[in-house]
This record gives sequence, structure tokens and C-alpha cells, in this order.
Amino acid sequence: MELSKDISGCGIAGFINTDGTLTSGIDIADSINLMKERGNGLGAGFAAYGIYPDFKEYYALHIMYDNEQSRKNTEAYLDRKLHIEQHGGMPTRIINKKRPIFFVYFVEPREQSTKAESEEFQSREADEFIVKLTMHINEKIDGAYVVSSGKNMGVFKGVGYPEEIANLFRIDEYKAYMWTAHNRFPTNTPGWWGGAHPFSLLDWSVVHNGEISSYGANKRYLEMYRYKCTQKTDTEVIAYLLDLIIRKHKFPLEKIGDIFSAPLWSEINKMQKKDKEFHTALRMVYGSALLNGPFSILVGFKGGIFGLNDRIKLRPLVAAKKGSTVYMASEESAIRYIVKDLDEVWMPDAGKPVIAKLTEEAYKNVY
Amino acid sequence: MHEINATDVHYKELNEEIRESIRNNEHDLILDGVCGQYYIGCGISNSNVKITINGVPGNDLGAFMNGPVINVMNNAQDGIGNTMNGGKIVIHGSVGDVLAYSMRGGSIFVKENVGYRACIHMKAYKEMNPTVVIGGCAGAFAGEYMAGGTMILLGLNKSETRPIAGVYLATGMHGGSIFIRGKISHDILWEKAEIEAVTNEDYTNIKNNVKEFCNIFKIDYNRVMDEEFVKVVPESSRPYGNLYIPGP
Amino acid sequence: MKWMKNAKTYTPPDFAVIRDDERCIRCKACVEQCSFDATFYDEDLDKVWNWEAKCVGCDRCAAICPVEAITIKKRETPYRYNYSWYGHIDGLKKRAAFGGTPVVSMGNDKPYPVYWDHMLLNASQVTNPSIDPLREPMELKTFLGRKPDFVEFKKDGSLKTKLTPQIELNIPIMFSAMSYGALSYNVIESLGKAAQEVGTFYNSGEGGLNKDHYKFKGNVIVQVASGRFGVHKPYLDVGSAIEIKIGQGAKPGIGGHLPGEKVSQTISETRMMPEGSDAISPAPHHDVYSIEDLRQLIYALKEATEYTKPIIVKIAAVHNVAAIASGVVRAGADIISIDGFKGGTGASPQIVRDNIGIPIELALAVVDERLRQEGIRQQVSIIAGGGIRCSTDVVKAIALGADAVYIGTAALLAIGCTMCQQCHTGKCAWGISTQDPHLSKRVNPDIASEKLINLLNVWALEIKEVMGAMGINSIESLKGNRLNLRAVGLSEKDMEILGILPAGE
Amino acid sequence: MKIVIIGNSVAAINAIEAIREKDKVSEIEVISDESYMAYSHPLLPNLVIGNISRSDKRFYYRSKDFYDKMNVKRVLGKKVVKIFSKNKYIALENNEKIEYDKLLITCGGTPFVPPMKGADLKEGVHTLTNIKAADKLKKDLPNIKKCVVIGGGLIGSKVAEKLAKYGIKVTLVELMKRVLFPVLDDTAADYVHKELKKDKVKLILEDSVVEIRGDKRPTEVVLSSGKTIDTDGVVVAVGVRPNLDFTKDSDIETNRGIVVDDYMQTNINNIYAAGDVAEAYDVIISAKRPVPVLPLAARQGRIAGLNIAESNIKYNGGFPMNSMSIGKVEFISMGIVDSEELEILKIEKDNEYRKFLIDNNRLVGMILVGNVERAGIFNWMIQNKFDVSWIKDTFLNSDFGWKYFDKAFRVLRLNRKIK
Amino acid sequence: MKIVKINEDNCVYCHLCEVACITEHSKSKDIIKAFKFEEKPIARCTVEFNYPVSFSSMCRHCDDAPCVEACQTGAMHRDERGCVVVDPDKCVGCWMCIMSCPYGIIKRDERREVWGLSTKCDLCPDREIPACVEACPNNALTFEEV
Repeated sequence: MELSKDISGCGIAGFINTDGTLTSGIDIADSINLMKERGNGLGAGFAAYGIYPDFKEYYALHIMYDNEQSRKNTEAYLDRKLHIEQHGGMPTRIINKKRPIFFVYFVEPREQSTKAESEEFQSREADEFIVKLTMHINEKIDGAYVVSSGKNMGVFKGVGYPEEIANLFRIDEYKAYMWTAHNRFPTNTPGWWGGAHPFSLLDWSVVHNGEISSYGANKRYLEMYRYKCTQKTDTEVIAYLLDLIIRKHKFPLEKIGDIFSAPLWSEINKMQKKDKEFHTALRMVYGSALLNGPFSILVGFKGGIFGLNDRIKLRPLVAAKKGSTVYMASEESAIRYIVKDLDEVWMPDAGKPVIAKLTEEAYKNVY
Repeated sequence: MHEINATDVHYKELNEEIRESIRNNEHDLILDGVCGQYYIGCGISNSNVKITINGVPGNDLGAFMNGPVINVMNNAQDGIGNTMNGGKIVIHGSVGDVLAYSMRGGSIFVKENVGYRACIHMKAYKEMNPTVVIGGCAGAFAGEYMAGGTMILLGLNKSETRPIAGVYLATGMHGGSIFIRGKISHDILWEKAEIEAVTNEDYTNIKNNVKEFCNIFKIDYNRVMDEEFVKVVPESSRPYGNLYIPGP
Repeated sequence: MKWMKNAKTYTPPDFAVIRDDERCIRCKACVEQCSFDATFYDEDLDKVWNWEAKCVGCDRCAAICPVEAITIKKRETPYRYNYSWYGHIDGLKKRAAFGGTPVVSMGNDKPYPVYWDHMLLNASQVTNPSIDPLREPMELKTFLGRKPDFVEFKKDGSLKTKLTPQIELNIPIMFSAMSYGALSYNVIESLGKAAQEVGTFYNSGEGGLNKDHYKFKGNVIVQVASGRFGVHKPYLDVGSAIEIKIGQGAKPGIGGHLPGEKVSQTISETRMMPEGSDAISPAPHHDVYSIEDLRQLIYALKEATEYTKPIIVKIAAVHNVAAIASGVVRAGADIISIDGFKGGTGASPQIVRDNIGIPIELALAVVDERLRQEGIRQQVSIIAGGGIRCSTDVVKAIALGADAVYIGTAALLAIGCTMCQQCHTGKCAWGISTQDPHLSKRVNPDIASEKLINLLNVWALEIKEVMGAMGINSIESLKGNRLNLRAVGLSEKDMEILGILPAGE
Repeated sequence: MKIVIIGNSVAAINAIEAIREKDKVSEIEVISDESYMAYSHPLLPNLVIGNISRSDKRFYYRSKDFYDKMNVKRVLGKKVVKIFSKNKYIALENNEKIEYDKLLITCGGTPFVPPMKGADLKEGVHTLTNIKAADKLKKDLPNIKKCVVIGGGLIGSKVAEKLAKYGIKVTLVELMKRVLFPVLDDTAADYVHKELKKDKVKLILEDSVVEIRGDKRPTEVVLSSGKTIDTDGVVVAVGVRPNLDFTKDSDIETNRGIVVDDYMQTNINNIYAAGDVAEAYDVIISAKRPVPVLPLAARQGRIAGLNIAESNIKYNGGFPMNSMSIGKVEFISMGIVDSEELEILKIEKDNEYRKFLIDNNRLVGMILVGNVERAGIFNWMIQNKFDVSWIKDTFLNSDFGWKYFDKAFRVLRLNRKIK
Repeated sequence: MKIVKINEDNCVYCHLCEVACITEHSKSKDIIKAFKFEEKPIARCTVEFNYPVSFSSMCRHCDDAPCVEACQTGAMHRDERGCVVVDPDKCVGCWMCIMSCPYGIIKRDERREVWGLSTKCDLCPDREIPACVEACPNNALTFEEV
């Protein structure tokens, strides 16, 4: 029974250049490093968007292997399921520490060889296909773990301080229009590289500070829709919930805060009829997707980022703006450290998402 | 008169259309092409409404109904008049099982046969006294649990091979009365029900209902009344009074 | 001496009435209060006496005695102890003496395990904060009814999805179906008042709704049972939801039987049946012999109420409850209510009450899990009932997967019931399960509803405290959150069925 | 404003209290020919035989400081002789004039002594309507071994009983066929007869005294039947009449008493009358007549007082009612006690007698003997012309009470929601 | 003023109002002593029973109390609290109050040597809430403004 969940404290940071300018990972590494106190060296990670412009048509699978055997097993499986445009070991620096091996694959689903396999992955929709493939690898193949699976993006994470992870994955060498980062303070499953943030599924990536007290309820809700929570951490439910609600249910991203951090009944009761109806319906239908307990999250998605607090603001989140760049972090200092003279700094309200997206033009350029 | 074509219409839409018509003061409705749509007349409380059904209506015809008159020009299925409170249902043919379950008021006239468990748990209350008149024969368990009301079984098509009522007649009956045209065998009757002679008052009741039956279905009244009636009543309104003792 | 014991039908009295004659002031309050004729006053001797054989241990006399002169004690059985026969001797003798099967009331009193007591709750420590429910918002509001998997919006941002009717509860606790007939008028009045005040629902039970109680519209669930007593359009219209009772935890598979002597004038009016006649509810609905028939009944009720009310289907917790529940959901039920075998009753054959059914904890766990596996959990709300004794039972039930719970016995205890298990006699000395107009006065709706309101409010507070301890501020985050439960003293298999981990893991 | 009250008994006292509820400033002056504080007339027989003394506070109607507290000026021991209503003053015996703005007459009744020879004997012939008379009789008691009481009314019966208890051989002579004729019927009177006989009172019914013989003191009385009875004392207790002496020459309208309207005002503005002297509305006979009973005197006094103090309160009428005990028997009676025409419900058992007289579904009279405790409910029914058709069957139950009433009515009534 | 409101729908016919009244008006104010060792006072309230009706009634303290008007010695009076009470030192047991009480709730105590004593609810001058109200187990008696 995989019922237990990870418990951890954390720091988070992220920014987006809404004009699509690509910047290296140096800033985000500095920013998250500043909040060293918020981690304990047992986990850190980065998500970067816009890093694989040459392969932007393909799903970029970052896969972590415990050993060569698991790589062989996985690749055999991938070969069967996918067209692999290009693949190889991820560029890393040598560190004096036992670590898994990391590979990146640029792939697209292909016609299935057998009817049985077609049925196994019932949906022929590419995204759905990749999700099921990811779930399959994570659950069924020993020692293999899909770190990220989106297009033109990737996640880099592991056990260590942020600077160690940044160094390992050479993130200074990547150029992205958007970065998020995480510094972890785990109290559970500390030795597992997969347990670090960001958690990612397709283009979604989530860094999370706090704890989802509703994890048990969210998990069982997701399981009803065939999501398998395998990573022993509460953060993954956020990624899956986003996938379910935004991608599958076509719920507008701007309003996700109304589900994750739904307004209190006392507030709903004060609303005008239309809003009241809207929020009442959401709470009725998506009650099990309410994220309860303390959290602040930064979620990366295709072309944008949003930050969100729990509804009674038990975890910190600061947002800032400088020119066309929007920053968010657990602490203001983490932003100030990399940008001196900010145009604007603000504390987002509890449960109200801060969303920043690429301009339409930039979006066209990147994707 | 308002015609509704029910051909291939789902019951939910059909019934909504019926309700909508009634809201628009169309009180004389004719449904054509009915084939198995459930719940026709269900829950309607307007006693000016008349619904004529061409075709075979589906189950629970007239369930929870309280007022309207429904004419079925053909056979009908199961659960007719379920928990009906008032109104009238006329079936120009046979009906399926569980006719008039828990019916509390109004009347039902069936020209031909009825299936199992007709008039089960039918009940009466004060001025509400449900009446069911069946022209043909009844299946087993007729009048089961009957707690009130009147069931009149005419058996116009009974024969050696087709007894007027099936076995377990009046099982658990604790109220009301069943009038049966001709004789019945004690074997089919529950041991705590009794056969009684028909009183004058009963006779008036039978006559009135048979007259209405004959008028509706154009049947010769005298032919129907040429045989004597017997009356089945419960031994007591508390047949299970001694079955249970206070425990523990 | 109005009565004399007869050895022919003798079984040893269960209780001893100990009367301190030095304290007794002969006020005769106890004599007036004993509805079982176990107490009498002898004028010639100026003394109050008891027939212990008639004492049911309801403790009414002791409660009312102003000088504490009365003590009711359980009497030791005189028989030599024999493990396997103990508890069967008197019942056997009674059957032999009276030629009937004993009817009993209240819930199963056999020592089957209570799983609630083997589940422990979680609390936050350090890594996430516990929440202080007295000062931070803490939400218990619950909607029951069918929900879509997702909602759609129109271009202007307003809702496109039309939600099916729901009932709204301020706290996830409702009063379970207890009919007017089983309970006295005043108790129904109290339940209605309390439900109205707290913002929850009481359930009419199968006995119809007295005209006086139509005023509780908005806080009443009306029941349609096999007897269809008092079921008609206005009745259905008053209900905020309609419950089809298929089964009841205390007597799965058994119909109801309100003896004629309880069918008083007002009961007769409410049930719409003649006074003094037995009110027999058949074991099955005779229009439901199969699952598609249930669908037919569900939709008949929806049609009759023009799709304005959620339909609840109440089933007893039995062996294959999960599969049944799944079928019930697919038959169109909006809410499913599961009643465990410790649920109460006004009257049930003892053999049924004590031996049929399964505990609600297990039933709830498997039903919730099964519906989730089938992806239809969202289509239905689950109400658990039958043996909910305290606020943490509620929390545990919700953590196992219930949306809300029904309480019956707990509500009756709150208003005076001492669980003497004599409901079936109609002589309830506390005025609860009786139709005797003199006895039923013993429940003052003002006092009783106040107590019920207190109980619900205190339970709500306790639930909030526990949720706060878990760091959860909205009840939906507790629903199905089995991670907040840990087992102690359960077998591997029990834990597997309950879907919970052992304590320490 | 100056308010003058003639008389100083129940009606006067209640009037004073009523006036002072509304009006603390007006001058109030009470004029009475007796020089005592208001006292309890029914206790005079007790005073005579000494089981109450003049120093017992029970004997007085109000406490000693009553007049001071009420700020009332007393003119005691003076008799009013005439009222000059045009000039608004009254003349006393000593020609003193007292001016008034408003006048209330509550001078009660005077004993009625029927015409008989010898009634004017100075010693040994007594009446018993005031303290003076009682004192006189008390002083005379040592001289009386045998006594004839003339009149079996309330005072007569009571005094007969008390004197007998004192040890005097009493003969009670009553003109009618029973004692307490207007108050009790034959059955109820029989209880009294028995009680009196127990005390060795000799009862002579349907007879009357025509002559009292004797020189200074009576020695025997002669009855109309011709019988003579040896005696050395006579108490005349035939009854009282409204005291109309000083209204004779005035323009105040009188009949058997002073006629008053519903507000206790006489035909003359600013002159009111109340108590035994007044002739007010009787709800049973639907006409005005004097009803000399204490509760009505109090009620009338109070209403007169309120109206003098410029309220506008109507007197709803009264009717005769009496509560008394002779020996061990207690009885309460009201209204009409005997009739040939009315519907009668009665029961007699276990020394308890209940009788009800009903006219057209309205209770018009009743007698309770023995168990008198719920009598007031009947009083209220008579007063309010309560429709008793649905409840009268329960009147005869000795546990009669509110429990027999219609519930809705009872609930409202007991919680003072309806009068 | 506040009087004892009678809520008959709640009366359970336990007589505890009478017990409490007797205790309160006893010499010792101790229930067992009052009933077993002292001369037991008469209860000022009366419980009536006529199945299924039961209720306790006691003085309603009328605004224009006829018993006060009818009293021949002034024993029946309104005290400073506004309650109608009897001065036992003035009462002579003539039962004029009984005759005029429109509620019929005054009782006779005939145990005194010379004079009888009218006995009625005095709303427990020594208590804030009358004893009967406090003793009632079902709020059939409440102390309320009328």
C-alpha cells in the first residue's frame, strides 16, 4: 500500500521573462541559494521552460535511472512505444557523491505495433499517451523514474543543496524564458532523488512549500481518474490535479485558485448571485481537489507561471515585477538578490493566484 | 384537444411535454405512438386533465398521480397506478404485474387480465377508497397485504384452465375487501382471510362499479351480473398480532 | 396487589429496584412515572412497592425521585454460568412460553467489534501547522447530491453546467429516518426544530409527515418505504430530498410492523390508514424486485417531483454492499445511505437485529473504494449511519469516505433515552418511542431541541478541533482522507478492507 | 379637589385606595357616624362571644396607619343629615357644613326591625350590625341564659350558633321554611339545621315573632302561631336595608337603594354611591338592585373611587354570593339557588352537596356544601355568562377543575390571556 | 409582573412542583424533614390529571384580584413585589377569597385552632425563582412575565 506521503518544509523561487527573453540558470540558482535556511541539503531542483528550441515539437523525457539495467528495460519499452528523435545522457558535472544516471529523450508517440498495445493505451491523444507512459514507467519499471515529460522544458532535481544540483546539471548552461526552483527540507524519504521538486507531468511543473493536509483526500480523488500517486510526496497531486482539471476538464487556468484555494463559505455567501453560483458549484464538484493545509506553490506551464497560496495564507509568497519579468519567491530577499531595483513588489492575497504569461508574440516565438 | 406524438420520444421529454402542455392549460391530451414510455401521468395533481394513450405505455403509469383520467387504448405494462392517490385509469386491454401497488384513492378499470400481485398493499383512508375493477382474471398474490379499498374481479374470460385468481390470494390481507364473481376454491386463499356473503351495501357498490365498467368497455351488464359474487375479507385488521412477543 | 407473578411464564427479573424507605417521602412521583406498572403505592400500608419482574431498567423513577431513594441495579442471573448458553436461556424460555418470536428495539447489543474504536486519528506536528478552530475559519458545509466530474462555462464566464439538485448541510450530520409512529410527535418536533436551527436535515422515516411538520420544509428528507404510508404528492414536495428505503441496518431484509395499538388518531392521519389497524411495511418494495426496478422507482420519484430533488437510496450494510452500492449509483441514485448493523430500530425480531448485516465501518470503506475504482464516486454522495456514537466516529466515517452521517440513537440519547430497549412496547417512559399522549408529553420540544442543537454544535466544534489538529480547515479535505486514520489491534485483512495503515507505519 | 366620602367601611376603604392609586393630591375626607376604624362586620358575632377582641388586628379591615398613609382626613362619630347637591356641601348633625367637589355615599345599611310589640324595650333586645350593638350585646350576655334569635339569615344563624356555643339556650325563629332562605335550598339548609341542632339550638321555622313581652327586659316572645317562648334576651337579625335617611330630601334618585349608573355615579353629577346602599346592576336578573355582599361593596367602592379619580371604568355588575360556615359545615352559594324552571344539576354524597342552576346554557346559580374549594371558577362563569353546555356534565364531579375545560381555552385562560 | 406560566403540554404529572412547594413552605425547608418530621404544609399548587391532560396550577396573581376585594379582614393583599399574598395573622378563614377566585386555586388550611387559613401561592418570597418552577423536570412551569 502506497499511502504514506512526504513531509517537508521548503523554499521556492521562480521568474518568467514575459517577452520571451531567454536567460541562463545562474540567476535562479543564486536566488534559491539565498534561501539556504529553508532547506537542509536533502533535495533541490529546477524547472526550465524554453530550453530545447531545437526539439520543441517533441516531448522531452528526463528520465532518471538507478542503474544500467533499469535504463535498458526502460529503453526497450520506449522503443516499442515511441518514436525517439534524439536521446542521450544529460550533461552533468562530476560530483563526489553517489547519484542516479540521467538521460533525456526527445520523443513522439507512434502508431502502435499491436492491437493489444493500442488498447492498453486506450487514448490516442498524444498528451494522454505520454501521461500513461509516464505512469507506467514510474509504477512498473524498477529503478526508472520520469522526471519530466513536457515539450521544450525540463526538470533538474536531486538530493543535495540547490547549488550542488545546479552544478551537477550545469544549469548555468541552459537558457530559458522561465525558471522555477526549489530548496527542500524533507523529514521523510530523504534519500530519494525522485522525491525532490519540481514535480512535473507534461508541461506542468510544480514547486511547493508546505504540506498538503488534504493529500489523502486529493490522492483518492485522483486515483478515481486513474492517476497513480507513486512518488511518495504530496506535491505530485498538484501536478496531477492540474492535468486533470486544466487539461482534461478544460477548466480555465486563471480560475484554478478558486478550486485549489476555494473561497470560504462565509465569503461565498456574501457574493453576488452569479459568483455565488459559480463558487458554490466549484466547491460542490471539486471539493476533493481543494488543497488544504499550508502551502505556497509555483506552477510552471506552457507559456506561463502561476503562484498560489493556501486560502488562509499559512505559507509565504512574494511577487515582484521588473520590466517584463515577473518574479515570485518565498522571501523577498531571494528576488532582491538577483534584481536590485524592482518596479513593484507585492504580497499576493491568500488563495488568489498570481499568473504571468508570455506575450502572444513571445509565445509564437518560443513555441 | 392537444395531440402529442410520442413516437421515439424519451419518457423524460415526453413527460415534460405533458407537464408543459398542462401548464399551458391544455387539459385534453392525446398521446400517439406511445411505446413503453415510463411514468406517464406520474405525480400530476390536476383533476381536469384527461390523457388518452394510443399504444402501450410503459411502467409506473399514473404513479403518485392525484386527479387525472388516463385512458389506455391498448395493453399496459407493470406498476400501473403505483401509490396513486386519486384519478382514474382505464385500460382497454390487459396489464402486467403489480397493479395498483399501495394505491390509496381513485379507480382503475382493466378490461382484460392482470398479472401477479394486483392490488398489493392497497389501502383506504377516510373518504379515500381505491377501487380496482378487473374484467378478466388475476395472477397469483392478488390482494397481497391489502389494507383497504375494493378489488372487483369479474373473470369474464375464466375457464377450466384459466382460474379467476391465482394462488396465495389475499395473503397478509388486513383490510379492504375483494369481490369475486363466481366461486373460488379455499385452496388458493390465505388461511387468515375469509369468504363472506355479500351484503346489500356491498352489492350496491359492486353494481355501481360494474355499471361503470360495462359502460366504459361496452359490455352487457346483465351478462356480468348473472353470476353471484363472493366477498374476501381479512379475519382481523391485526393478523400478525400474536406473532411477536416483547423481548428481550 | 394487582398482579401476581406466575411461574409458568417466569424468567428472572433483569433489574433490582432498591428503595431506601428512610428517604422515601411517599410523594409517589415514581409511581406516576413508571409506565411499565412496575411501581405502585399501597395506601393501606403507606408504602411504595415494586414488581421487579416488570422493571425494564429505564431509570425514569430514579431520575425523577426528588430524594434519591431509588437505585436500579442489574440483577445477576441466577443460572450457573455457561459461556455458550449464557444469554440464550431466557430467550429460549420465552419463545417456549409465549409461542412468539421476541421483538426488540434499539441497535444490536451483541459484543461484535466496533471498528471505530480501532482507528486512531492523525494530528499535525511542526511540518504543517494545526489550525485553531476557535479563531481560524473551519468549514463543515456539505452538499449532498450527484456532482458532475467537471463544470463547463459559457463565454461570459457563467456556469454552463447545470448542477442536479443538492441538499446543503451546515454540518455533515443529519438525523436518520425515524418515523412518526416509532417516535412521538414531540420528538419529531424536536428533531425538526433542531435541524432547522442547525441547518441540517431530519428524515421523516416511513410513516409520512404530519401536517404540523410541513413547517420544517427545507430541513426534512421524506422517506418512501415499501409500505408507502402517507406518501403522496404534497408529502414528496415538502422533502428537500426523497429517500427510498430499501433496507435498514437493524433489520436488513425485513419489513416494518407498527402494531395496531400504536396506530393512534394522529398516526392514522399521518399514515393515512385506519386507526388501530396494523401498519405493515412489506420486506421488499413490491415494485422493486431487481435493480432496474429500483431505477424505475427512482425515476418515478424524479418524474413526480420534476427532477427538483435528489433521490437517496438507503440500504443496509450487508455482505456484498459494495456491488449493491455500485448498482444503486448506476440506477440513478444521487445519494446513497448505508446503514450499519448497529443501527437502531423501533422494533425488529431479535434474531434479525443481532445476526444480520455487517458493521458500517467496513461497509463504508468498501463502498467508497469500489465507487472510486469504478470512477463513479463523484456521481453520488454517501451517507453513513448505524452506530455513530460520537464526533470522532463522524470524523472517522468521513475520513473513510462518507460525505455525511446519519445519527439516530445518538439523537434519542441526547433527549433522554436511556437505552432500555423497550421502544417496541410503545410505553417509553421517557416519552420518546410512544404514542401515548400522556407519556409523549415527557419530551418537551423546547428542551429536547435545545439539547439536540447543543449536541450537534458541540460535535461540530469537536470535529473542527480534530480537523484543526490535522491541519485541515474544510471538511471536503477530510473526505476519504484515510491517511489520517491508523489502525490499532486490527488484522492485516481488516486494514486492507478499511484501506488504512497500522499505527506506527 | 376635595372628595368627601360618607361612610367608613369596605366600599369607602376601597374607594380611598382606588383614588390614591390615581390621585395623590386631592383632599379626601371620610365622614362616619361610628368612631372606629373600618372593621370586619362578619366578625361581630365572634366579637360578641369573645373569640376575637377589639385589639385583634384581624378585626380591622386595614392597619392603623391606613388613613395617614392614604392622607385621609377623618370626621368620625358624626352623622350626615342632608346633602345640598346644588351647592355641593353636606350638613352634619351638628349643623356643620362640609363642602365637597365630589361626593361618595357608602353609608351601608341599617338594621331592619320588623313591626312587633315590645321591640322598643331598652334592655335585652339587640341587633348586631355594628360594634356598638355588639358591645351592647356582649355586655348583656351575663344576663342572658335563654335567647331568642329572630331571623335565620346570615347574621341570625351565625349569632345563634355562636351564642349556643357560648352556652346560651338559643331559639331561632325564622319566617321561612328554612334558614338562610335566599342563600341555600332545602337540602343545603338541612346541613345547617343539623349543625344548629347539634349545638342545641331550637329551630322554629315558618313562624315569626309578633310580640316581645317583658318589663325592662324581655321575658317571653309570642309567635304568630300563638306559641310563646321563655327568654331573657332577643337578638333581632332580620336584615338590613340601605341607609337612605339623609337622601330622602335630596334630589338623589333612590329606589330600594341609591340608583347608580355603570360608573357608580348617581343621577347627580359628582355624587357617587357604592356598597350596600347602592342599587347597582345585577348580572343574573339583568336589572338593578341592592346586593348587600362584601365583595361587591369592595368592587363598587373601588370602581367609584377610580371614576372619582377621573378614570372611566365600568362596573360590570354583580350578583349575590355568600361564603359561610356554621359549625363544621362550609358552604358557598351564588346567584339563584332554587328554581322550578331552570335546569338543575345536583348531587349529594359523602357530606358533600353540589347544585348548579343553568339557564339557557348559562350558569346562574350554585351551591357547594362541604367541598367549596373550586367555587370561584363558578363565580367567574356566572359573572362572564360562560357557555357551560359542553362542560356542565363535569360540574358534579367533586374533583371539578380546569382539567375538564377545552384545552385551547384552558391554556389561554390559565396563562391570563383571556379574562 | 412575572408569574408562573403553566405549559401544560409539558407536564409529566410527577407532582414535584407540589413536593417543592411543600418543602419551600415548611419550617426547615428540608425535603425529608418537611415530609417526615414536621407538620407538612399544604402545597400551594395543584396538579390536575384527566388522561392525557395534566398540569399544575397556582395563583395567577390577577391584576384586579377579586380575592383581595372579597377579603373581609384585609388579610389578602398585594405585597411590595406585586404578588397577592395572605397575611396569616389576619386571615379568619371565611373563604370569601375562595368564593371569588376566578381560577379556583385558593386552598383551605383548617388546622389552626380558631381560624382557618387561606393558602395560596406566594411566589416564594425567599427565592428568586419559585420552588415549583425550579423543581419542574420538564419546564411545564416557567417563571415569566405576563
